Amino acid sequence: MKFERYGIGIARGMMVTFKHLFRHPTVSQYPEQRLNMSRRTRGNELIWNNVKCTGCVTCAKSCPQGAIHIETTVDPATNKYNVLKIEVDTGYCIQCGLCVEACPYEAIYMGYSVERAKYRRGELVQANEMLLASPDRPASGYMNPHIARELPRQTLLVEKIVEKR
Amino acid sequence: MTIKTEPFVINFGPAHPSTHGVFRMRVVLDGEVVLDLEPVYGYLHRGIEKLAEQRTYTGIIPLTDRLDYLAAMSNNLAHCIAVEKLAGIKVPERAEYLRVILAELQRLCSHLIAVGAFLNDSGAFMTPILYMLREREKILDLFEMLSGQRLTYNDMRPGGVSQDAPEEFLPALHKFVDQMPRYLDEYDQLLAKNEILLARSKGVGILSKELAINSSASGPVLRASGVKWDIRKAEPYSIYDRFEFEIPTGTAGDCYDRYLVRMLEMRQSVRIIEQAMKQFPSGEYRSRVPKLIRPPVGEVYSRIEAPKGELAFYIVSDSSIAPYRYHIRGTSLINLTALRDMIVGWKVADLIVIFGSIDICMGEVDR
Amino acid sequence: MTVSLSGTEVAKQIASQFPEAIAESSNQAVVVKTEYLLKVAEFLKNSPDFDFNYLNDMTAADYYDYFEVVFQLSSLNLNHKLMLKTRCYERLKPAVPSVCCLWRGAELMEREIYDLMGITFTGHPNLKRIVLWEGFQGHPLRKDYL
Amino acid sequence: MSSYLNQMLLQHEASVRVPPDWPGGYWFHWLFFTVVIIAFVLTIVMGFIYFERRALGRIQSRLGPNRTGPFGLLQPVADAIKVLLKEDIIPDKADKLVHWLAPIVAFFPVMLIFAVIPFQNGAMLVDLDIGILYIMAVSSVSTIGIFMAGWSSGNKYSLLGAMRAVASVVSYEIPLVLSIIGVILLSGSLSMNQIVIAQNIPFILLQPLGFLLFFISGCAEINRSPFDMLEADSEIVAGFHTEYSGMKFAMFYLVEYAEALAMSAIIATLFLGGWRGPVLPPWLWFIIKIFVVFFLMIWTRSTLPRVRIDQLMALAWKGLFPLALINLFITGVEVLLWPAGLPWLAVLINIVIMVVLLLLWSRFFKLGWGRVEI
Repeated sequence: MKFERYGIGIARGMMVTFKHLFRHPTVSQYPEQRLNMSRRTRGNELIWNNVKCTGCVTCAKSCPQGAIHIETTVDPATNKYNVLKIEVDTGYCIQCGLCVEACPYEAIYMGYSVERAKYRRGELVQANEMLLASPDRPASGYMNPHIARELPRQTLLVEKIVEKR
Repeated sequence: MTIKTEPFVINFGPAHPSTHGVFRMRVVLDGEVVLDLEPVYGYLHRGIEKLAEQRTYTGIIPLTDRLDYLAAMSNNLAHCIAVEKLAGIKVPERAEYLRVILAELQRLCSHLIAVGAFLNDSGAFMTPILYMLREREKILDLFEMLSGQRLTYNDMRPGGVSQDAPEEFLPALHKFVDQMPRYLDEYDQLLAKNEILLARSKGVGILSKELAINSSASGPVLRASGVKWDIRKAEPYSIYDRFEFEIPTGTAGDCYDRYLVRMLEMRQSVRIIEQAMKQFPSGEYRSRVPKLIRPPVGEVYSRIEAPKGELAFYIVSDSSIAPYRYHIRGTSLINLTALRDMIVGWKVADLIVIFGSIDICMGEVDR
Repeated sequence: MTVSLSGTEVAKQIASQFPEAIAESSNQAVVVKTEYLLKVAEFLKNSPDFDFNYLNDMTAADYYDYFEVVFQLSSLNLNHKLMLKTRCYERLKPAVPSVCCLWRGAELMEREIYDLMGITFTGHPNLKRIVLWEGFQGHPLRKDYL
Repeated sequence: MSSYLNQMLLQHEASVRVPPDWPGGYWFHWLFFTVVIIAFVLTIVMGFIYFERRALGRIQSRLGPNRTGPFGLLQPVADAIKVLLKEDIIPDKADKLVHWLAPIVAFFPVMLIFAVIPFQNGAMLVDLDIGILYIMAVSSVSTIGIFMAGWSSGNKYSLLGAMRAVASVVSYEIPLVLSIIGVILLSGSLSMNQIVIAQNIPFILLQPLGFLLFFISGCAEINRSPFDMLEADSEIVAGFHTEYSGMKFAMFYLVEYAEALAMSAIIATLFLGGWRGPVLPPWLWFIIKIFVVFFLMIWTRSTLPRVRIDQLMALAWKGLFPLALINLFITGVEVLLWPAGLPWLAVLINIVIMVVLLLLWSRFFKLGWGRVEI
């Protein structure tokens, strides 16, 4: 005799939902209660290091979206490139991180912050000094383990939910 | 007295709550019974195959993320394996294990969404999908820790993975794998034997074994019809030949079997991850590969078992930095071949359940 | 482990049945003439030695002089696979016989090829554009599409 | 409609028991309870909306609304304001008059139900001798409103939803009424107040099967999950109110919850002993019982998948209808055998009979597994 049609399945299912009434909710209340993001978060902007950058445009070449625009001149005295303009259209950026990976001098990083929405399309295009790192524009540890080490540890849901099943 | 009745045409989608995106079906209804059905595709066509012809082999990886966006890791893996086969790139051990772990986590992730959405379509108001999203969230945490993104990971590269796993990855994975079987038990308890679900899905939308094979169905849809075919076993790619696992198969090929096969596959995935964790080696995570890969002239058809079925890439190379022809075997699209045969004759409510049980992702259908 | 059948070996067997059919064969693939495609496909599907009951994939590539339609066949029972190709040298109105009658799975794949590559499949039950809309000019995956 | 009911009320004026200490007599009583009922329904409906959303949230491992006001208590108010300020859209192809009339037709019968529900001993608008019959008559009228809404919207999804609503309500009316008759046999009166007074033991114990049948068919009658066929959001978008917005949508929303409130109140009155209870004041007991019944509805909603329309019909005609008849027969025999006493033995017997019958029925009766041939 199979107990497939006697309402036992329904009763067992109801028990599961009833138990959840007394468990902690999984959610967190976002603006007040913030969880730490991953140390390798690819936030929605790029950070540029003007000291390390040599203007080799490897990042612009590797960008699949063509969002990075660099203009350089050659300085004949030192035989080096001089970056006149670096312009990133973060509206085109898909946060794939290939530019960071491609850069041979570690001069470009992904941003760590994610709340960078703008009201106008034009403000998404960032250039030169706007791209530099600053306290409110921290760099993320994506592809850069030495930065990752200093960032806060990621909050994990696996560790947050500890109730026994 | 006779009452004149006539069937009426109704549009399901492209903006319908349970068409999983922008799928559209023109359905001819007689009262509640579906008389005819014509799927309309193409609302999410982005021309990925054409775009890929102008990108480097590394630059394509973000595109593959956007194919089946619920299983981006698997797509990355399929692409990377295809490119490695084409260019003859070796992959270090650690990367292989990491890839298998990620691919299996991704399978869990995708199946959780599939089962949850199926149960949601069958009317269990949001509860199962929210429970399953909770588990998916834990997996996404792990992915985020590894790659920095939660949906479009862009994590694997030809010749390995982009970054090594951080030291806190394995303990977290351990915790997750410990918890997961208990949660799966809970899901089984929640709805697997529910009488209403049985009544709704047993015997509904039967896809016979012959039709399943003939219409090139793959993945859980094929296995639910009773075909023991899994590329991980049949043609072990990566290092799948080192793990012990079973291929769960259904018997009837109805919606309930498809649901059950997914639930059982999740347990097998957990099993694979456990084994991979035990054998996890140290060492290189990425072999040295030039930035611009120029594979020799040739073609390759390489397939993997993605969560939704056989995902394959057919790449023709002309030894330049971009592929000459880049074809994607969209699993979801091909699984929809037999959609009409499965649905016609059932009611509107069954249409939704059958459609939900196939588990498609519109990004992969229209590409 | 799936055995990848050698194209030349298979070509020999096909040639014993249809001596005219093979256009070219290599270790990777068999290229058959378009007019023999259906017969060869039927032979490959029904002969017990091959038993290709599963059509993995079907696609086309544009090589300027010709279109190449590529079939990936495999057998779920014998666990082997084969790459079958056919070439279509006509550029204005390329046509290839449809294999829908053998493998239903080809239905959507052929529609997709028709849509994006512009190859007509004669005998297809419902050949119309799939991802692009009716009346779209040109076929995007052709190399001359700009 | 309402003038007819006024007439009906006037005809029954003789049978109305007005408490002697009311200063204004009949009309003051009428005014007072009309205000009380409207206030009661609106506040409890808001409470229901809040309670359902919070409970669903907790069941689904989230929090539910908690932003507006303390603990999110003002969420229903915020919802109401939002919905009332929205633009009222009437589709081009709609039948405008019917489209406008539908929410009103659906809303009023629900309010009328509360006229005969006792909040306390004798505290009700009118203690009709035929109270339960009146409820059955009035409560199914709102289906007409729902059908009008579905028909007039000019939307195929709405039409499907409306058809489903009519089909399910017509079928479920029968087991609903039949399962009440057992209660009436036990109490010997159709008046709601008398039924409550007769419940020395709550009738849920004497009529367990009747309660189950009434709960199931009541859920189907007011289209709560798992029988929410007419607004099955994953199938037919939102069913009959797909094309409604703004104020009219708010009316339907109100109807939905007021119906749930009415059904909970009826169940509380018929089976759970209404306002009777120790220590606490009677009206509080009544509200507590209403919320308990409503929690049951939330609980089933959060757990169970939806049944299909033909399974819904099959369940009504093959499952609930025969069971209700058998229940009626058994109750009749019991009332004849023990006209005065032996209630605790009857409780035991009835529970045993319920278990046996349910097992038998689940053995014979099979939902689904079938394909419609065309």
